[in-house]
Amino acid sequence: MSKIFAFHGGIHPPENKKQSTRAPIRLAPIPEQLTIPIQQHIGAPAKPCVQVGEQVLKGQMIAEAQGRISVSIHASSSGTITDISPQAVPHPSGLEAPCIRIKTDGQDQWAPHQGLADYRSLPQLELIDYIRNHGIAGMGGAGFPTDVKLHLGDDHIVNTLIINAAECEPYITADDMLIRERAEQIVGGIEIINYLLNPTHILIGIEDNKAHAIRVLEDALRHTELNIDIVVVPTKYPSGGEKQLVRLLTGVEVPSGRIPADVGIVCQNIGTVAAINQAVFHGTPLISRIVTVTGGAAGKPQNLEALIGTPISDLLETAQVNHKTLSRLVMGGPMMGFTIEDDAIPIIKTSNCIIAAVKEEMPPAPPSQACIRCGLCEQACPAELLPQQLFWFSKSREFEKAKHHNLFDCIECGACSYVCPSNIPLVQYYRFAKNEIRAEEAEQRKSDQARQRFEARQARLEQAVLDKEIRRKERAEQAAKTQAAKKASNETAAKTPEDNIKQLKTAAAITRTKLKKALSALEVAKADSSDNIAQLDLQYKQADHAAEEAQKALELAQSGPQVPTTSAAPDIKQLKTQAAVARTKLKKAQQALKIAEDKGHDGADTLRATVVQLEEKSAAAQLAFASAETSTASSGSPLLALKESTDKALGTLKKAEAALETAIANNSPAAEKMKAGVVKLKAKYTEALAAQKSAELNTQTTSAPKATEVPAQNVEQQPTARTPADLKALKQNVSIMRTKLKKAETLFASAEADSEQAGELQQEIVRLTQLHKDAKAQLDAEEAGKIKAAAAQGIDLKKLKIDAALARAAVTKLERSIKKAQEAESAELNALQNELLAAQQQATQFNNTLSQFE
Amino acid sequence: MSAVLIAILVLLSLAVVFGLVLGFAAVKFKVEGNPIVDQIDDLLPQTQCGQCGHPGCRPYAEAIANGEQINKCPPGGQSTIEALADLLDVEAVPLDAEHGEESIKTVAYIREDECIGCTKCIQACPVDAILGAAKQMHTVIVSECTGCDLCVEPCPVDCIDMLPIETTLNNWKWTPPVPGIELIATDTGRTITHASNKEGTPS
Amino acid sequence: MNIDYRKITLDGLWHNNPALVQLLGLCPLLAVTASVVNSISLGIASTLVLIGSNLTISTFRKFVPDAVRLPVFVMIIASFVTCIELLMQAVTYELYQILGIFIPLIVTNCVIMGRADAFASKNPVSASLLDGAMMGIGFTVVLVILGGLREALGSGTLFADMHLLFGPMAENWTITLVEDYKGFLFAILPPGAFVGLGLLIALKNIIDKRLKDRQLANAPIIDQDSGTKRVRVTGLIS
Amino acid sequence: MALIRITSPHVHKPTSTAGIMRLVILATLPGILAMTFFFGWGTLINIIWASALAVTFEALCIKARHRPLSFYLKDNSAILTAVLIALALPPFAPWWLTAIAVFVAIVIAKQLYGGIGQNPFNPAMVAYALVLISFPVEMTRWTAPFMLYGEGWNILAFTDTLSLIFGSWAEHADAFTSATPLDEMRHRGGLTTEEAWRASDVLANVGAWHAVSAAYAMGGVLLLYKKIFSWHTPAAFLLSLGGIATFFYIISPDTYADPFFHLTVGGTMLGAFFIATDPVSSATSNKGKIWFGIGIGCLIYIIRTWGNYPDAVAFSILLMNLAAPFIDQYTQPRAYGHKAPKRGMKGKA
Repeated sequence: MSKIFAFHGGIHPPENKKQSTRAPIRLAPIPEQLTIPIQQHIGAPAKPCVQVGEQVLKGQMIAEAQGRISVSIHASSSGTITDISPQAVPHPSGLEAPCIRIKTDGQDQWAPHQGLADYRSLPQLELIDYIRNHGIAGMGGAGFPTDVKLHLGDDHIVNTLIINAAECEPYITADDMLIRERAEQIVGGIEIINYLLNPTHILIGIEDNKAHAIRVLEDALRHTELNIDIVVVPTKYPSGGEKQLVRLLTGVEVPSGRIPADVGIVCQNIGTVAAINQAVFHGTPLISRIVTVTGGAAGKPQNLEALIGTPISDLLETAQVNHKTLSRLVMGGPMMGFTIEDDAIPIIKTSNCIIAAVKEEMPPAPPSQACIRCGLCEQACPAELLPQQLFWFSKSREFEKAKHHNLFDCIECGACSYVCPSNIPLVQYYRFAKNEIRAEEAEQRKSDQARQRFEARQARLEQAVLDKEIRRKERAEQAAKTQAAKKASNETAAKTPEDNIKQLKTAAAITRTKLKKALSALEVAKADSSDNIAQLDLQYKQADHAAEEAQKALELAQSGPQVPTTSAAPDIKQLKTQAAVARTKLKKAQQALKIAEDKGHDGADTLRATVVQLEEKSAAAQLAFASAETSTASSGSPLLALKESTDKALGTLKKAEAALETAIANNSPAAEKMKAGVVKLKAKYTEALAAQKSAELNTQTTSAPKATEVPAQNVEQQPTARTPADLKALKQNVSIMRTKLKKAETLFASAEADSEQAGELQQEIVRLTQLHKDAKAQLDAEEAGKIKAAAAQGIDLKKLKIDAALARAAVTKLERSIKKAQEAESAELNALQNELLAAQQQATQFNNTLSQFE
Repeated sequence: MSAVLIAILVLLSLAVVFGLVLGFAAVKFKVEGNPIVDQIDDLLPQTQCGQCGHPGCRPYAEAIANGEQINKCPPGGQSTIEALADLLDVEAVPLDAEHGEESIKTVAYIREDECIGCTKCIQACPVDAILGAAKQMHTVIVSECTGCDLCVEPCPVDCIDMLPIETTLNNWKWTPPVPGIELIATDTGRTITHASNKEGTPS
Repeated sequence: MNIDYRKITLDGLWHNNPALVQLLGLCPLLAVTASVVNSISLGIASTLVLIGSNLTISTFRKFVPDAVRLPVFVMIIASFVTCIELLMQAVTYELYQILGIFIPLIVTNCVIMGRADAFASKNPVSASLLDGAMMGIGFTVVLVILGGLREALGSGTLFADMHLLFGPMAENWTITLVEDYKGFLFAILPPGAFVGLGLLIALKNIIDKRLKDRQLANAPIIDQDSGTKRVRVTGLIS
Repeated sequence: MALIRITSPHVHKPTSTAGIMRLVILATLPGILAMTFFFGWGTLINIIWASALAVTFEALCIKARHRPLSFYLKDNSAILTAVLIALALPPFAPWWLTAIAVFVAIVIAKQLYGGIGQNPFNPAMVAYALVLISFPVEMTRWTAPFMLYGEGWNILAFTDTLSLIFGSWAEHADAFTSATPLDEMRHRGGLTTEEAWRASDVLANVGAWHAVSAAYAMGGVLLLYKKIFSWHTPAAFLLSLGGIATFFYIISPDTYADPFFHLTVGGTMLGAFFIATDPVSSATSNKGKIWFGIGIGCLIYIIRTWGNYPDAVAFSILLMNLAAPFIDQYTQPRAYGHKAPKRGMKGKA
């Protein structure tokens, strides 16, 4: 037996432990709904690794550890994940925190798990990782990740291992019952920790009010080879506090602000030890724990083995708690536990006790009186502080002094509050003061940072002003020099590339005009079918023209390899657009033809001819485009021209809109017409955008195969892939390739015996794999293009939104100024009101357009 | 008469001696700058919000060192006033309502789908806590935002909100215990306001 | 420069009373106020010195360099105190003996030094003169009240021994409050002076609070023009 | 089920300030009985009179300060102060003397400083010192033990005592007054202690004083047993007083009284167990209490032997009250996990 060293202070509150030790540990029923907080420990919260709706099995990891100080979390029972959302968690604040909710299926089906046959064969680091992955955190109080404590061997010399079985808080008997019934697990756990830390000395600290447990433990320890001492300490609160227990068992004090490992001691809670045993030998993660449910309102106070995440209400029901007499629900012990308001709060890894107290056993505290400095708190303080001084300082917010009086050595055990004859909530004041000090420190850090940033910004701005000044001077000098140089030599600027671009731009403009015309024609055609022929004729001419131009552009592009790629690329773009346009026209013509045929018009023949011609043109355009494409390498900025055209369209659109607004404002009769015009313009703009989009698509499709150096036959096999926007075909292609590949593979597998055939097949497979790969790449590129296109359409909306927001803001601002004007009875009132009306109209207009689009 | 003469002579020689001492001290112990400004600046919240009527916290610190009132800093609130009073050994006065009222701590939040990317708020932010570029949507780096609300006014589309800092398990604080019955009518003030926004501790 | 004489007067007598508010010159205040006559004589002596020193210092304030102002002030004050001391020796020798060391100690009386440095060295002669007189009177009044209080409580009389100051005509000024009074030694001893002064200060604070409350109740609510003073820290990045 | 949020701890030891005060008052009972036995009804009448006054003054002050009346009156602290004053005053102190003392104790020494728990000085001792200074004649008019007993041990009737206290004192005063043993010892002229013992009637009757002291000590031991206060202050107080007395007695038995005399006459025991242990005005830590006690013991001996006043418990305790905050600063216990205790005060005082 080891010597016991006393610590200062301590109290002897009524124990109330007998009530809950009469019955053996019972399994709590599986609840319908498990609520498992993702942070049940000190350190970083675990990261959920399951999705809502996913089926999980018991023991399956549902959130994994993140960072060094963290532990993973496992499903306590099998079921479906219903929710990952903030829920009320066991915390003194009563706040909500993210939880994973599982609807249990009642099967309680285990995920496959297996213990380690011989953990000694594993390297220590791996074993520690194993424990971490099984979610073991300290089950005594704070929930410190156990693996971190077991890891200490590296940078600390651990000579003493202390197993904390003191369980000094009144009411709680979870550890007591654990020892009585599962002592062999504890011994096993100690052996594992012994292997990891290799201490010279192992002590189990247990209070002398647990005679039964001590006997059982002594029996169990006979079977182990380890030298383990059971140290029976006198019953006194808070002998189970880590620092107090260290002092009791070893006479050593943990230096202020340090951890026991700094003096070569590691403490583990006895519950944690048992959990390690279960994890290592049986592979079961920490998914349940023993909870004491007791208190005056409990009909059957007892210890329950509850799944982590079980709502408290279930446990209360099992313990037959009388809700009529229940006045306070405390989670944890009466000295350090916290009250909970919501009995849906779940059990977590650190929940050791639930006290359902009646009013008589935990009466509301009487009002606090003045401190008479009686010193009882000082006699009770286990950290040898001066509680009353700390109280004065905390109350008057003299935190500097409180810190000097070692406020941060307070372990918040509550002994001082317990003994205070004036009922002063001492420990509450300390908690408050600690909080405030930490918050102040954080604020100080933040304000220092803000200061630094502000000063850095000021410096940067000053520097910017200086730089600008310098640049201005330099520019002035430069300008003077150029002036001089210009005078000296009359130079001519070579503008060939620029000319080229201009040309292309013009071409684009022309195409656009045609497009517009074609559109209007279509509309008219729709309105009046009799004029079909003339309209279609016009269309035909236009298409012809477009095709010709495309041809021209193509020739230009083909015959001019000396033309820089930057200028050639937009050309291709245009060709593409034209090809697309031609196709569209063809389609429209076909439709018109169909209508005409249906109606039995005489012009049907002509139309048919037109369609044929259009088909030819379309094919020609397509061809031209394809050849142009193959002839030139695509470059980074081919979209420029198109973009410019879109911008222009936008500009026109805006102008038209502005005009419309003024028209509306002036109540002009032309407003209706103008509106229609605007709508048309918008459509046009959208089309321009679409063109741009498709252009973008094309760039990608063309670049993809080139990058992967396709074999010749591949190109032959997939001509369709060349045509833009044919996603379906591409997909089909890919799946065909896949099927072929699979077939070949199966063939290869069955024909393994015949080596000759196998060789051939293998070659075939290689080829097919390549093909498949290529097809897939194309498909991917296609899809990416689509996504981009969608984004491009988004821009439109965005712009509109901006305009709408601006209009709204203008309205609010005007309203404000009108208010002011009203107050001031200003003469401007009328003018302002008119302005407001106009602004409101504008805003509504925008909103309407916006709603059309959304 | 000789007594008077002697007295005068003695005084004269004393004056000479002490004059020399004074002269020496004036040269030797001359104080450069004013270290108190740094100390004051340390106590100010560094929101750089300008509500005090000075362009930034340091200018206000300098003004305080030159005798300006210490109650013009709404973000710092009463606690800052008390800290300043403590440092400068003057009486703590209530916050001057003319410069604004103490409110809960907030951070700026940009409603991003309404942002038009005008960069006006970026230019207004004294601590470079807003990220964005022209025509791009902006966002606030919450951890750097001091809650000065200088960015709110310049926004042309009013898409910046000052949202109170949310209480989570990590920044949750214990409420101070309700002071017992010993509290009397005359020492209400601060303690009462602290007590009023709490719930549920023994009363 | 515009001088607010009313403010100077009120400051000296009440708002900034050297004994009750500034808490200056406590050493003589507590030591000699055992009777009214002592209080009056010390009060008058202090007032005379205060007026004289304020006048002189204010007159010469522009010729005194800042670094050596304190030695100069001390010289001036010491000269006046010596004059007063000689005067008292000549006229009221008995009183001079009773007051003893406290007459020379006027040199170090913080009221005088304080006013010299805080007021006379910064203000014109007329204002300084008034300030000296009012501060002196304010100080004297407190001395007399405290002296009366202590004399009444401690020995049951008022205005005893006034002839020491005012000559034979004051022989029968003594008022006996309680016949056959046993005496309350505590009031005569210095601790009594502390308690008495504390009570006087408390009384003044009570009156001030009442006045303020009344003022607040009567004062019209002025709408403050708020929010106008804000200054932008940041401008545009140009 | 209305669950509320309450911070821990959720259980509380069933002690209260009022209970502690009550217990201290009860512990003075042996002393009160002994005083009554030796000095007549005067002590009892004084206690009742002082208590009534104390409660009245306390109530007035609490009202004036706008605080809840019954809440504060219930803590029994005013009555305890009154009892201690009454025990310290001479048994036939005139009514107005007691009134002044109680007024000073409750109003000036306690309420003006902020009420219970805020007073830097022990109110009873402030009052005692004040009346001792102001009314030296009345305060030294003690009676000799048993002097009031007439033939056949008939004590002076209760009503007579009443009229003695509330009537005009002067008529009867001289019939009953007598010096205390400490007076006798102090003003013994050129006599040696030995001669003084033989010469003085008062000193011959010193046994009664011893008995009263023993009664106080009994009450003190009860409080010690009940852990109302720790042993540190009284032990240090008595040991240091005894130690110094022994030292000087050994040096010169003729000049200096013996230590037993010092420990058992005057207010030594009352001071040691009931006044010096007043937690509000004494030092806090155990070490501080020891220094506090030693300071009182030394000061008592010094003042008794070389000072102006025959007894010095009140002055010594007041002086040490003054030093208590300072002692607290320098006797902070070493907190758990710290190598050395912190001394002094950081930050602004």
